[in-house]
Amino acid sequence: MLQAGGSLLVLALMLPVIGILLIMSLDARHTGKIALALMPAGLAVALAIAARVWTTQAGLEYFIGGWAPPLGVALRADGISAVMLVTTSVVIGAAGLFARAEFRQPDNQPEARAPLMFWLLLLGIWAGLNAVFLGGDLFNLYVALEMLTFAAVPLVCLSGKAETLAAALRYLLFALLGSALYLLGAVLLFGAYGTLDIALLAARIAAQANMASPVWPLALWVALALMTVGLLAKTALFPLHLWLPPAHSGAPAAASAVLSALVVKASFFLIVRLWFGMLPGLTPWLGAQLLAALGAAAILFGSVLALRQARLKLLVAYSTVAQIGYLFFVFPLAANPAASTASAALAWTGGWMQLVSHALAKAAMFMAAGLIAETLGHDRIAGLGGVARVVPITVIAFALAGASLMGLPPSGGFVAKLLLLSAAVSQGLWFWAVVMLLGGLLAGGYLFRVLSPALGPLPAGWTPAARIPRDRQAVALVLALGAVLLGFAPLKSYDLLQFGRPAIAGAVTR
Amino acid sequence: MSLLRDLFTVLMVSAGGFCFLAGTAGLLRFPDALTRLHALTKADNLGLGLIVLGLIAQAPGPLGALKLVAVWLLAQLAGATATQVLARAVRAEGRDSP
Amino acid sequence: MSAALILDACLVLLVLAVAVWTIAARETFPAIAGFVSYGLLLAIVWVRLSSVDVALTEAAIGGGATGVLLLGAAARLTDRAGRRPAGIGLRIMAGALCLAITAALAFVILTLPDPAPTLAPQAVAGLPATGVGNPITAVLVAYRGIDTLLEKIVLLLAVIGVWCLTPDDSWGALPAPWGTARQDDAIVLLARLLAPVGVVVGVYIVWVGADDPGGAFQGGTILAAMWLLVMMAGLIAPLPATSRRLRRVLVAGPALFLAVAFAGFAMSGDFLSYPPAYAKWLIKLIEAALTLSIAAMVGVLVIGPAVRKR
Amino acid sequence: MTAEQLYGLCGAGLVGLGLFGLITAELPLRRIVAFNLLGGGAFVVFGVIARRGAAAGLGGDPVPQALIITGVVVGFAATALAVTLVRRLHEETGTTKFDQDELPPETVKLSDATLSGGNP
Amino acid sequence: MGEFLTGSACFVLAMVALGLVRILRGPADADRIMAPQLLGTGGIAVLLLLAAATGAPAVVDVALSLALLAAFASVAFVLAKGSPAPGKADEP
Repeated sequence: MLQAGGSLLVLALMLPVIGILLIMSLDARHTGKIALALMPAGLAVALAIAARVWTTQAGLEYFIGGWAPPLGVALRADGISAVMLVTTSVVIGAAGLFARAEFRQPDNQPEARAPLMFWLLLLGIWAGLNAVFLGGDLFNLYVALEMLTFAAVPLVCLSGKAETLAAALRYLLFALLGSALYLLGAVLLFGAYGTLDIALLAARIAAQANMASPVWPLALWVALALMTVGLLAKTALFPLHLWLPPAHSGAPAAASAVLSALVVKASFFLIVRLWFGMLPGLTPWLGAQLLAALGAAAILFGSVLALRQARLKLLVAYSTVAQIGYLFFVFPLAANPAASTASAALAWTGGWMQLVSHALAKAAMFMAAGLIAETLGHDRIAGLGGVARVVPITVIAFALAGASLMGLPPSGGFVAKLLLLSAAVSQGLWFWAVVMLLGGLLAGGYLFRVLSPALGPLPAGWTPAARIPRDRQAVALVLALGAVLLGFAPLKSYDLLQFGRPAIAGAVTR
Repeated sequence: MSLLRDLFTVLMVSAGGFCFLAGTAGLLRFPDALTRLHALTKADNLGLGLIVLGLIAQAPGPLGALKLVAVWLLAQLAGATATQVLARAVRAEGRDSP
Repeated sequence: MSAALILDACLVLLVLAVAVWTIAARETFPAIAGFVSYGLLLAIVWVRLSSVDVALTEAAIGGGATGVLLLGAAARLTDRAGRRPAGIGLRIMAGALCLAITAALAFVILTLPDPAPTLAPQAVAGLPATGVGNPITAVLVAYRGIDTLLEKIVLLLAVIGVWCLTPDDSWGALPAPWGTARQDDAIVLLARLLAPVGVVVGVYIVWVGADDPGGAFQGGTILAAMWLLVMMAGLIAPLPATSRRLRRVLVAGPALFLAVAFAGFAMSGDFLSYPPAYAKWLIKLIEAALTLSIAAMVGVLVIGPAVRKR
Repeated sequence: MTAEQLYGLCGAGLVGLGLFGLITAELPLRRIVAFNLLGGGAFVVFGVIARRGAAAGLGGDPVPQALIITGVVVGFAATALAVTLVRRLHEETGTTKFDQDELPPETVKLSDATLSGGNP
Repeated sequence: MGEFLTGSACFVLAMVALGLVRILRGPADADRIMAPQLLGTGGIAVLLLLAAATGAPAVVDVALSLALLAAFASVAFVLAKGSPAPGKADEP
């Protein structure tokens, strides 16, 4: 137990909460300043946690109040938590910088609604994300998931337009169904094993599996199925993706960036925690293949629908539906009983690389799409002609982010897909490799649909609907560059993802 | 003494139960909303009162008994108000029950 | 068969019947009237399951807040019934799925390990360190205080979300959840008589919560109900979302809880730990502040945002 | 059959009913009610598990009982947010149906105010 | 004594159930809103009987809460009915 690092974990969890409480009790003029001041602090804490995990090469653990599980609640940070915490603070910080001018309280006027709400909800999302990445207790994670839902849904309909209200309502109903199923599963696990702590559950489940006369743990599989389906609804994996495109395309650009880059990943993160963390070596092989099949369907279906969209933000949203699919190849590839440890580790790293590079690229892309729409006054793809001449930096950001999504070298997306691809090929699961290649081609197709007119000539007599300041474009560009430069990260740094990871390959129940 | 107390409780609770029976019979038989409302609140509140009376005999102390009375009084108040406002609402709805 | 088991069977059947009604009723309003009854029945279920704390919560929420919320919405919305019910194919598929899930759940519940794993002895063993006598309060404020703290943030985010649904031109306007109907004498009388009693009961339930069933949430919800009642009677006006006073009451509880939690680092070495000498009083202080905040949060959630100006 | 098993079956039935309503109901308000039934069922199952854990002189395991209270609170907050959303949608459109293809086509068009986050 | 009180609780519950069937069938909304009212009074009776039967005084507090909130549903209903929401009616 490393109680020493505990204050860092608590701080990561509580910084955004402090921000919410401060904003609620102080004058609205300070709203943006408070939120923006917390963001570098949050990044510093996340980096400190990552550094600690890196130097100790193990996970951090903190028992809140000194009460050890099963009675108390543990916070835990392993390699993937650290990576997610850092990614989260980067993307949230970028979204804050991007939205700074847009959501500024008007001077010498009564408080305005949208600016106040935006910052509160952004901090709420941040708090929820950190709670998900650090949570070691299934019920605590349920509360964290609800925090995320309650902050994300109002962001979707921040503008108050009827279509965004409808999208938010649909999102809320999906999310609530997801939480209810998750909670039900957690309840059954408590009934069967007497704890909600993931590490203790893993130990008790493993002990049960090792008994001479193994009991058929029906409770475990029913609970796992319920929780997984619930979390899939929140992750928007095909065919539970229906809520995502209207919700993500209707939100303000900064919010869409956060929702698409991070919020859907939080529930994916929890599925991984359950399947790999709670069931080390027991991952059900058939279920893993099923998840990958749904992922493959998501890639094909999402990409084809993205190709057919008439509006830029919807295209980007459907691209999220497709890119989420890649993440689910981690399940069969990293838990393949026939795979070598090296190959499984390759798939594991590839999956997380895909997650991080997609987070950066998609945040950049939503910001760029938002800026393009602001310049043009609309976001119809048919009317994108010549937009590169007006906002070149934005279009470059969009193109770079697109390169990472397609998997063009040397981007982070390329490395991610290469790792997954080589794992699939080396394990003889070539059909998943085919889908990945096909997905790359389709992504190229839908991005070409945007970039080709954007780089063309401007229509005669065109005037911009709004002037876009350089610094907002720069934020999108930096994120897109980040997604590309991830491909240059030294191989050694990938080890971070492996720290604190339970052994997963080689012992899978069939 | 204890036997007498128990007998009192049994009598009162039974009487209260009978009132609930009467109230339900009224609900089932009466033709329109206003009369059903009448059956519901009058009979059930009386029933509750009798049950409370019967249980006071079993109460652990004067404070417990006081709490029981308080519950009954609050239920009375709620019943009276609800009946009043609902009856008006029924009238406003135009006596649409035959 | 004992009387208790017959009672349990009756109760279960009634709950299930009301639930079926709630799902199957064609129109919305009867379904919601059924649902409010379901909430009240659940309070009895909790008593039968020896969870008086939960029963108090259910009574306050199901009988008060949720009912007001849903009935208010159902009475206003103009689309009362679906135009076209879901297709028969969908219904059959959904029915089969739900039946399968129910069957699986039932099987799991019937085959849960015996003796059941329990944390009750550990929870009781930890009580002296917290200074409270009600183990549920100890779980909520000490052992798993982080859940309670984050749950308050969830409530706060829900308040923010509800406020976020104010139309821009009405930001700062007074919410008018019950329209501008003239005062009703009966409701005014009820408010005048009931509100003082209710406040006493609410405070009582928080006070006994340290050692007996009760606590901040149950008491806070009752206080919220009394606040709502005097607003319903038109005796006081709702507060606007821009009210600084209201916002400070909303954050007071969570902020104090958080402050004490951080102070735990200094006082007894851990976040959210209490020095044993002061534990009982710190917990009572937190509960008192939380009660106020919860009352405000529940009240605001039921009142809802200001509506569009016309 | 013991009382715990009886209530356990009740919880399982409530979960199934709630889920059915959540999938098949057309009006969002009905789905919200169905979600509450589903949540109530999950809590009853949890309550049964708590009751089974009666020990140390307590009528039930206090940990799940406390968690149910937290869950009920969160469920209430969810209901409040959802109901408010439905009412606002009704106020804006005169209906609470939220299928995109049922909205009149002009409302689907993204307007400028949406793009700038409703900050006129 | 406990058996008798539990049995009485069961009887009251059955009466409430019968009444509930009648009330929920309507036909007017004002009929249906009597359901929480009925369950309020009946539920309080059941809880008080159970409190006495099992010797759990805290259960009386639950009944107390129910009694406090018993009129809420009716009042909320009447107030909401009194001010129909703006917004055009749904097409038939």
